[in-house]
Amino acid sequence: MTPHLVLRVVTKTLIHPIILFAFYVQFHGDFGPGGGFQAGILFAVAFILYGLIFGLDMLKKVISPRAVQVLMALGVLLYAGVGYATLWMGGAYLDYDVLVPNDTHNAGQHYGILAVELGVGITVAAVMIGLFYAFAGRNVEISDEDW
Amino acid sequence: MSAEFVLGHYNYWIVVVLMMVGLYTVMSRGNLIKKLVGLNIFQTSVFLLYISIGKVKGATAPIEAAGEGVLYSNPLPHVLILTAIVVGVATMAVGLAIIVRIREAYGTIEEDEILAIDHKLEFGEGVNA
Amino acid sequence: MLAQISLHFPALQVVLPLIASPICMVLRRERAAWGVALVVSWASFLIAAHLLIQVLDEGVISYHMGGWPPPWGIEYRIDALNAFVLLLVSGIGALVITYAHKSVIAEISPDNRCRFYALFLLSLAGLLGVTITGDAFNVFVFLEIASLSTYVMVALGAGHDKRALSSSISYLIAGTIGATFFIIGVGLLYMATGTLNMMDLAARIADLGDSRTLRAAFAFIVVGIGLKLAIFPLHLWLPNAYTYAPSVVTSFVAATSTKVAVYVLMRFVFTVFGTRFEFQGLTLTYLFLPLALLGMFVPSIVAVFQENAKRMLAYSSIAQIGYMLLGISFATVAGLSAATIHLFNHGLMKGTLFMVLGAVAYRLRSTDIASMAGLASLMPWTMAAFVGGGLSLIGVPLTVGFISKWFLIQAALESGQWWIAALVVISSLIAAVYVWRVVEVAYLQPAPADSQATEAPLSMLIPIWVLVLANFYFGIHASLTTNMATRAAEMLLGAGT
Amino acid sequence: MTYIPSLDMSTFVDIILLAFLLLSALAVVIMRHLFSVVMVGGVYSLLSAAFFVNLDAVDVAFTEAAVGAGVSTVLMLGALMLTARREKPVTSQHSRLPLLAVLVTGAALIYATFDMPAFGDPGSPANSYVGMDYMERTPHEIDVPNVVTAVLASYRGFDTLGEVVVVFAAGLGVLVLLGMGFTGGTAPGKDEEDQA
Repeated sequence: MTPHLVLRVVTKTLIHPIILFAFYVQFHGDFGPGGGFQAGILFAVAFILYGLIFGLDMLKKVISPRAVQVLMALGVLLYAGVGYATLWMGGAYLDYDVLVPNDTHNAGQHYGILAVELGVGITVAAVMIGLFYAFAGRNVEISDEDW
Repeated sequence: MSAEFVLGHYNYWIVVVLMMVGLYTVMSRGNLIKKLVGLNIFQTSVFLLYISIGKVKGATAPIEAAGEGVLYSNPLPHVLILTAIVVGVATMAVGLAIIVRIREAYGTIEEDEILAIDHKLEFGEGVNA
Repeated sequence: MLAQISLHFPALQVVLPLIASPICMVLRRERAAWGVALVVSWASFLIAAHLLIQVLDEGVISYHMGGWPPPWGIEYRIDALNAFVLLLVSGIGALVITYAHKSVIAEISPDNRCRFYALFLLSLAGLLGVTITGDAFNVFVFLEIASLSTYVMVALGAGHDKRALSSSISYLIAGTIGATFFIIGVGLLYMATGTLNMMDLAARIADLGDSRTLRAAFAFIVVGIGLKLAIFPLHLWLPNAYTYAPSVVTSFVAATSTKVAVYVLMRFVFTVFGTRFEFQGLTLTYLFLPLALLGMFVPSIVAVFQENAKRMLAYSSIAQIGYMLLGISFATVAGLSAATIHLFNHGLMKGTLFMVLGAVAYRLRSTDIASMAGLASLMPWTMAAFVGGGLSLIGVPLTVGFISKWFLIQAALESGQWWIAALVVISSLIAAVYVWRVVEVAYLQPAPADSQATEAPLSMLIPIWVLVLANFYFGIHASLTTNMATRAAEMLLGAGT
Repeated sequence: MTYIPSLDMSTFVDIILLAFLLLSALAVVIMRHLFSVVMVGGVYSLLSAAFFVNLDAVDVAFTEAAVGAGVSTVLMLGALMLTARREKPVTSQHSRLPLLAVLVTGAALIYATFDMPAFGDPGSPANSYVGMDYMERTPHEIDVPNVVTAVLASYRGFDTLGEVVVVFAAGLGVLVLLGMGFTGGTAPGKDEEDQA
């Protein structure tokens, strides 16, 4: 990587607000537009931006490909796991009401939605970073003259 | 055909034309990347159709913060299309990964050239793994 | 406790393989992943068997996902028809997984073996999800889970032959166009009725009668499923995908995925649109019937001229879809039961035959008919299983194939079309020709002197022979399947009115 | 009360956006430089996102902008780097059968539109049944302001589980096909068996 100073400085300042915004979108999805999918992509964007500017090897130090794979699986396990939890607590699959029984304020629904949205966010972010690793890790075969 | 009828249906007509442009690109082009772009346009146009179904004139987004007596658009098509968008990009990613492998194995991503190589493998040099 | 759990079997049927998939993916040892897949797929089969018994005893089971009643929530709805299909899919899945271990080691690179089982479970969960659901949009989502994992599994054949890649991309493009047509159709249905639940759709369509929007919805859903199903002129993706996919994948996909598509077609045409939807009758008589007849003959004849046994059976599969379509096109109880019986039976036959070819590929590294010379003396049990499956495919008495053809012929005669009955018999003779080609080479030609092939390992032979015996068992005790199929057919034709 | 469509600001914006969508779709068919094709494809997605905002589908617009215009375009560009830059010209016989198929399909859809409820009709079947019931039920059954989130994560939460699994399947699939280049993945150099 040639030292593109401006790019590096701008990237470093951008990454934090992006991650912050991702958190906002993740946890504010009940109230405004957004939710796990959009947040997951924003998370991934922060990492991918880092990888683009500082190189794949640096990104690998931040998050290893193995960790990405585990996170991919973890998100699905979390989402499906909430369903198993509701089964365990005596409700139908994904019936969040049983998470907080005898409640009139729908707390069960809130916790359930929060948990599954988190699962969505984790899987989406991990898959997007995984896609970046997969495509960027491949050798470029054709010369730039073809452009 | 009255003006009201046209106003009430032009949206669907244009969306149909868009879908068909996408579908035509998929079916007629031999370049695999271009096929996928066509597929993307085809699918996105279907999303336009769904969202058009749920539109209520003079309404606002289905987020219940606007107070009493406000008209909302139909949230169900939005939910379905959120799912469909994600399914679409997932298919795209897998398709592109296969295309990258094809390019590495065949040296081309043009359908007719790939078919020619396949044909040669089948009948020409008697290659069988 | 068990009674408590069994209430949730409809959900577990799908979410058990679903949650096992990410677990398999993160495992590092191939044996462990295989073990997880094995346990889960057999559990899935037991659940399906339990559901089938429950449906036969107590009638339709309705399960509300998330506790939300339909049409607001997603309903799982199990009746005689889909309980039957669930049993087929999960049964084949369990047998193929049992058989898979050695074949996967031989055909798939070490890095990808755990991931292969993860993909396999996804595909199983997807197919089960499509079958069990009572929600039109949910069908699309699970169809895509099944399809996406299948595209990748087909592409995995590239370790052996790079043509797996080009087959996979054609499959992906055809499959995605099909899925998109399907959601256009579902969108039009939603536009006309405002609901997505199948039973609710059926009730509202019956009230609406006929409209252009509904007709277009019908056409798009039929074409969309037709692409996934490889109905005769829409079949171009199928032969290559089946030929170049790894053996395990071909065995599973050939025996299940087109069957599930046939099920979805029946479900939409009869349950959702119902017999009172006039456009349906026209389509069945003037579109399905001719396509079914063409499909019975053209691909069969093409199959006769194939050099590769896998490709030959792939063409044969397209022809068999013709039989199912033929049964559907009669729109009578006899016709639909024939289609349902053949759906089940064809799963058994093709499962057997493709698993045999997988065992052959395991020893010979090839499935060319020419390379199978004298194989009967080297792999007697394997080739005997091929003969068993082949007899069933032709439709010889005492096999399930005979039951299928018998019901189909009766359905044709009942609708007063004796010439169709004759055509069914003639097309069976073509099947005899291509099955004979393999048998001739394997039994009558001498084996090459340097051949190292030995009998397939027991872990492969046992699942194969379980299926072979099933081909005969259900051929002799035919009432088991035919009663269920008749019940399913009566339900399909009754629900729409 | 019957609904009579009329021209207002939102409808006007709608017409303009559809015109631009049409232009970019046609541009994709005509152009042969793949970089431009992909970029115009991205523009198409972005225009769709604007269209969704105009039709009150803000969540969908957000996702389409992030996924369609963002992720898809980046993936396409990434794939272009590894494949080719230009498309071969297409012969006219090649496009005759597709043209026919597309015309027939399009005609079927246009035919379907004649019985469709008017665009924006609050009394259409779609807008007066299940979808609108969610607006009524969400405040007391789930109690989150964004009804799209409520339907997505709870009423149709199982669909969304399916959707996450689709994303997972795609990630798994790409991993199987391309590897991640490093630990535990298939390294790019390891594919020599394909070349054989």
